[in-house]
Amino acid sequence: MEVIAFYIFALLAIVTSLLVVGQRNPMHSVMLLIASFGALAGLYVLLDAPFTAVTQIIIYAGAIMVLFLFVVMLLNLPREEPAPPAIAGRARPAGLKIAAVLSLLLAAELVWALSRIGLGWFAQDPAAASVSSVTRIGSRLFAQDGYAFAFEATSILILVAMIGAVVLARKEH
Amino acid sequence: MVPLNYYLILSGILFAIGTSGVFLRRNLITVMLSIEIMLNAVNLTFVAVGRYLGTVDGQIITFFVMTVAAAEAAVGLALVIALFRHRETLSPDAFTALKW
Amino acid sequence: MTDYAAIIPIVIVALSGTAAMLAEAFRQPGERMPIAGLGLIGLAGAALASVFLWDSDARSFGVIRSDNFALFINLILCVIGVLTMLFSNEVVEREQLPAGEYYALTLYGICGMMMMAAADDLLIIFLALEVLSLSVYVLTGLRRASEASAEAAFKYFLLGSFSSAFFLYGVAFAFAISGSTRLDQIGVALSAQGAGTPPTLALLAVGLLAVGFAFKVSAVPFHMWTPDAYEGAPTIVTAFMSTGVKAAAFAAFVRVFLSPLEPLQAQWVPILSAVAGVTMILGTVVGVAQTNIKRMLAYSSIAHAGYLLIGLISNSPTNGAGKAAVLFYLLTYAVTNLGALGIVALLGTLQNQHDELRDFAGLWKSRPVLAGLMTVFLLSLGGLPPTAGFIAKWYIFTAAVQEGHYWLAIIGVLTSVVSVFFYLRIVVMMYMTEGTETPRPRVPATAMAGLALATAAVFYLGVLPTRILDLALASIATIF
Amino acid sequence: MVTMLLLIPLLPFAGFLVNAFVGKRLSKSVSGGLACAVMLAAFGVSVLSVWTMLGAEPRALRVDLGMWLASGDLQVPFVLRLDPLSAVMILVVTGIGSLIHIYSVGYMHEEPDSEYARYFSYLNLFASFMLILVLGANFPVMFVGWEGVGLCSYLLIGFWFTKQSAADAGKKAFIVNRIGNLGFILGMLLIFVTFGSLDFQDVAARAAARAAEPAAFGMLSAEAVMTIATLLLFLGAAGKSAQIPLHVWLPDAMEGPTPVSALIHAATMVTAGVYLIGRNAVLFSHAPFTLAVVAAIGVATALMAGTIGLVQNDIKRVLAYSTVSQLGYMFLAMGVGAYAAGIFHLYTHAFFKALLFLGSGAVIHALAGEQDLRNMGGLKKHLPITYWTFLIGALAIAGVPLLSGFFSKDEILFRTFSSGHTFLWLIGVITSLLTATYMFRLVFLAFHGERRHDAHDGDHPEEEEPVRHIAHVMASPAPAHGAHGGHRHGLHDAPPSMAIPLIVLAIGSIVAGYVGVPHALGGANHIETFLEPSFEIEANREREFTAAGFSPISSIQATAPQHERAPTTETHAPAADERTELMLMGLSSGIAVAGIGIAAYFSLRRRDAADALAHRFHGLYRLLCNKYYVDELYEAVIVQPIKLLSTGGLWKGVDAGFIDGTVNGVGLTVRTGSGALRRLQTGSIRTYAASLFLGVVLILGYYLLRY
Repeated sequence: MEVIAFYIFALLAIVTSLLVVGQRNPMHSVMLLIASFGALAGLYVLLDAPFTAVTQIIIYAGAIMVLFLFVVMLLNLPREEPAPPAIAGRARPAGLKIAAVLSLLLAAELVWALSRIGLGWFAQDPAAASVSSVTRIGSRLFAQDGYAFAFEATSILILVAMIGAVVLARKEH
Repeated sequence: MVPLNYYLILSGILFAIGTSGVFLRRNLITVMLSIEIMLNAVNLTFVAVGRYLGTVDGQIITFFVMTVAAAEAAVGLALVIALFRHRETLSPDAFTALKW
Repeated sequence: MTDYAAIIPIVIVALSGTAAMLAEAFRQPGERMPIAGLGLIGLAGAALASVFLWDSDARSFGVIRSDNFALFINLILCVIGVLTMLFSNEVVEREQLPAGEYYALTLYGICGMMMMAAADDLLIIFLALEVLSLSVYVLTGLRRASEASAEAAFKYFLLGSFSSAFFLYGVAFAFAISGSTRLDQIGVALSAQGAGTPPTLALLAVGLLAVGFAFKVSAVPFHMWTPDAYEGAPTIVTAFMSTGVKAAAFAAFVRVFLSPLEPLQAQWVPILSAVAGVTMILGTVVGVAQTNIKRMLAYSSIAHAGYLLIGLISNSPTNGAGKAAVLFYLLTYAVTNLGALGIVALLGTLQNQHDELRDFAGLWKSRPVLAGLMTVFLLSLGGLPPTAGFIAKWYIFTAAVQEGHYWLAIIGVLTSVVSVFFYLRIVVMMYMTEGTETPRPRVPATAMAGLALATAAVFYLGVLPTRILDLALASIATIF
Repeated sequence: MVTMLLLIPLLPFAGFLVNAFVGKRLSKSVSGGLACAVMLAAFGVSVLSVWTMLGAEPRALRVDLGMWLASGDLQVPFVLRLDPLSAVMILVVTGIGSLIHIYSVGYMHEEPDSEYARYFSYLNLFASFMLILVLGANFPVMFVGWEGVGLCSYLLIGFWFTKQSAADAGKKAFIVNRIGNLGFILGMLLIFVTFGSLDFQDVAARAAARAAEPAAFGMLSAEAVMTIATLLLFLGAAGKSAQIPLHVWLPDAMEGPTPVSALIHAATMVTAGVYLIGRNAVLFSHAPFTLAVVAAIGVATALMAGTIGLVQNDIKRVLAYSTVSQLGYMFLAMGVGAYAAGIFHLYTHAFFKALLFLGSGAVIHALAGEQDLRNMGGLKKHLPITYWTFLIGALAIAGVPLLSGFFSKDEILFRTFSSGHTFLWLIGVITSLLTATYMFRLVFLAFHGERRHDAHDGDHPEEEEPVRHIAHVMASPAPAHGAHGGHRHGLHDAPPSMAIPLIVLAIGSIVAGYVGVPHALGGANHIETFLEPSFEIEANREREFTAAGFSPISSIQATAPQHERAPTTETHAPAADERTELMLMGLSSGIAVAGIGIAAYFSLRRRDAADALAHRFHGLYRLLCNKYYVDELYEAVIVQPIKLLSTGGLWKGVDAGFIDGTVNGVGLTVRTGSGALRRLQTGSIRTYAASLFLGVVLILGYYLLRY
């Protein structure tokens, strides 16, 4: 049962991701990416991480992707424009080939490397190995020697992003 | 049961798909979406490894990655808008004034 | 209180950044506000705190460690920040950059850099990297009227995001090895495996982390963003990021690769050696043909990353010369490059960036002092005695020779000999070419003070380097 | 004592500071006077320090200014050291330097105030660096001076930068010197890793003590290491001292003001290479192969420059090639182990060559910038002081007996001969014939015969085709610096500020040689005994090493007798040697006279014979006029490929036409390379990302394949 679910979600994630990069319409890409995130959320559930799955849907799919969608609609760009003739004539086919080769190589390398590490089986005793507890996550996140500093550092990160977004995107005055 | 390296291989494949998007797409927004795919692939590794080691740290790191992704998306989209203002296009090939 | 001691410098800088931002928010339209002063106060405070923390080896939250190594980098960053602030006042106004945002982002950037240097945890390094990167991306694009600025910012942003995705993947594999992102635990896990073939996960982690760092220090082949970003950014930002980002990134690079990844030295030395060699050669060869000063200094910056990599490689547990040389080199490069680019920035106006080679024609006639100082900085970048650049390169190369990296030392000497040509082209322009009378703006007293400070540092480090070098040697003892 | 040594470089440096920063506001007499005053003061201090040194035992003064570079086992203090060798050098630098400063006051008088101050600030800075170079007690300190003098030389060559040729010449000098410096740094690093020290005295002692080690550095034996290190150092020396193949910059350096040519490119800086070898005499003595190379290069350079000097028509270029040639002699001396003889020649050469340059400067000054010998002639009557002093200089360099050049040159030739290098000796003798010939060709063309500089002729003879015009006259020479224009007919001899240095140097050129009268002539060869300690291991260090268990070393000969080098110490030459020496002396005196005779024949009596000869051996003549085409060779083999690689290949896309036009045989490799690499920095973000990914794929691939 779990194996079947894994394959379904994995296939879904791969196919939607491929479609994201294969789409000419950015709007469709965003939508497909949301689907891909959904598949990943499913995998998170399988990995005993329901809280992360929920966050994935709410924050990633719900907030970040909507931001993308918003910009796509703001700029009113339904379709990718054709390549400029100068580039379409000369550089593109070779560039595409190189790109494809490089990505395939990277994929091959990663798969080969990761398949060499030996099958790691997850612990079977759910009581001992449960990582689904929100309490555990919460107390670890805010513990002094846990992720408290990372949490605070994130606040600066968001502040910087906020200032940056405002100063870059606002109209000249 | 599904072993850990199935998840790791899946994440590797997703990561590679993300990288290919950078070359294939001639739209800056889609290129940014490819980066999101890559970050999600990494997230999958974190969660899977966390589950394998029996620690919640993997999930917690995921939250930080999401935050970073959000911050990057905000700045990146602001830059996209700024670029679009200068030149009414989002093709990466259009922005080659700085070179050599 | 002692629990929080280690983060005091970081907090002070973050607070001064926030103060700068608020000052802008409460500024009446048209009102002039000395925001740079706030930054100077904050940086001085951080420097002072760093001095007080010296030798304390304070730790906070288990992830920030203010050992002498981090404090040394903190001080370098404070020098970078202070010089930037001193140059900024006039330049920001002249180039019509949004002042509040500019200062806030610069200070937050420094905050991220300090965090990166002191982080004892890969996740914190990643977050700090993002803080400083995002600030610098935005700063690069701050000349909003200029298309080049936006283009540069976006290129930097996009490639930076890719590289941080790779870096993050490396963090994930490191996490998979040890179950933690703490550097000490990763180190324990790796050395527990002992000799023999390292596990695949460790190799993946090393490779991907190296990619992330190599991007930030602009090593070949991860350097492509550098010339474009440096050229498109406002010159003062170029000055800031070329020095600050390099210092912070190298700090973390050194800490990660020489402390937890030290057991894997046999695996990463060949890779980084190759990268260092190619970096020096490409940076120098391509730099020779540039006619834009900022671009030329970008290639110079690439070449300098190569020299710094030699310092990182040339280490053994018994010999800290390479690491100390890296610290010394970073300080030298900071004052020198900031001085050189600072002069370019101070001569620029909104209409004319004053960054083309021909803009410098006859500078000696119209601005003899600036031309003289520029010469000093350029000679130091070229590594001529008795300037700091010579000593810094000297230490790097002797460290390389001591550790048996002869080819790197030879390539280094060779490229630094060649690199003098392109620095010399600027000198030729300034002294040996009649200039058209380009109107050049006034240079304020604060900026002159900054330049004088940088020049003094260049000569001090060149003539009496021992004290600083001893400090550097003492401070690197903590990261093994 | 401490302050005294320190003052020697600091005094000129103070002069530099004042002239550089407030020079613009000073009048000429103040800035020039100040520059001369600091140099004279430095000379005074030098004399005083040398005097003190003579009383010390052992004869050396050291000033330790504390640690300069220190990390781990690398300890480099900033130490100045005065020993007999550096004593000779500082006396030459400050003494002749002072004279040239004084001369400059008159020579540069027509420059505007600010340029005047700039000139003297550079000159002072140069002197300061030069003194650091010779006083430095270890390699890095010496290197400070080494780089510094290169920089000043570059600034001074390009002083009249409005002339494109001057700016180009400056760049060329700098570039060639950088190549030499590369050798210097690498040699320095190699010495450091092998011997663990960079102090000249330490290195000498350790080199001698470890000479027999089979594996001093990796697999290399100590001798191999020392050979490589000394070859690298010699590369540095060749760059500074304009030896083959790095000699190309010196003739072009004549674009600078003439006093600069006299000071930097004749008397002081260019001899730094000779000094470097003398300073490391012990090290070089342990590397017989290097010594052979040094001698061969030296003699080849001497011959080559001498032949080129025969056909040059620019008065300063003749002198420049003569300098190159004489430096070749010095290297020959170094190469056969006759260090003292080489330094002796360096010292006498400083006098007469500075004199010749200053004399030529006086001529150029009088002729409003005219430098072409074909347009001179008959100046004897108009410039008596210049003529007579110049004649003394020429006699000295030609090796006419009882003038300074005679003693030093003869010493070198004798040492070469007596150490068994007959072939080298023969070339040396031929070169000495050439020297006399081209020098007196210069004297006769410039000062004797008809005055030719007023006639008019529409022709502009080119350098390559001077044959037909040799007796002709050039019409409108562009004044090198317009300031002197205008007074054609009222030729005036050197003003006092220029005449006094000329006279002093002329006296020097006569008497300077008497410190080294050889034993054969009943002299005591004082300079050799005086210099000897500098070429040996310091006395107290020797004890140190003996005590530490190393084999006792009494002198370099003790450890390297098998090389059969010319003995550098000899208290009394055997009688047979003295006879040989006397014979050789007679021979070279004859040769000097013969050379002058040849010059007189061709330049005064039968000028058409010279033309006929040039026609007859047209190919050879063209070869000499074009300086053996070395510049062209470099242009084709080195400069163009680098330009292509940087501008064409990596930097930006080039169209095939550009490459075809300039490549000229560089080969297909560069073109295909640049074709592949041109896309690198395309400006497209996707290329950049591709480069990044390529790096990732390569790194991960490397790991997967290896492990």
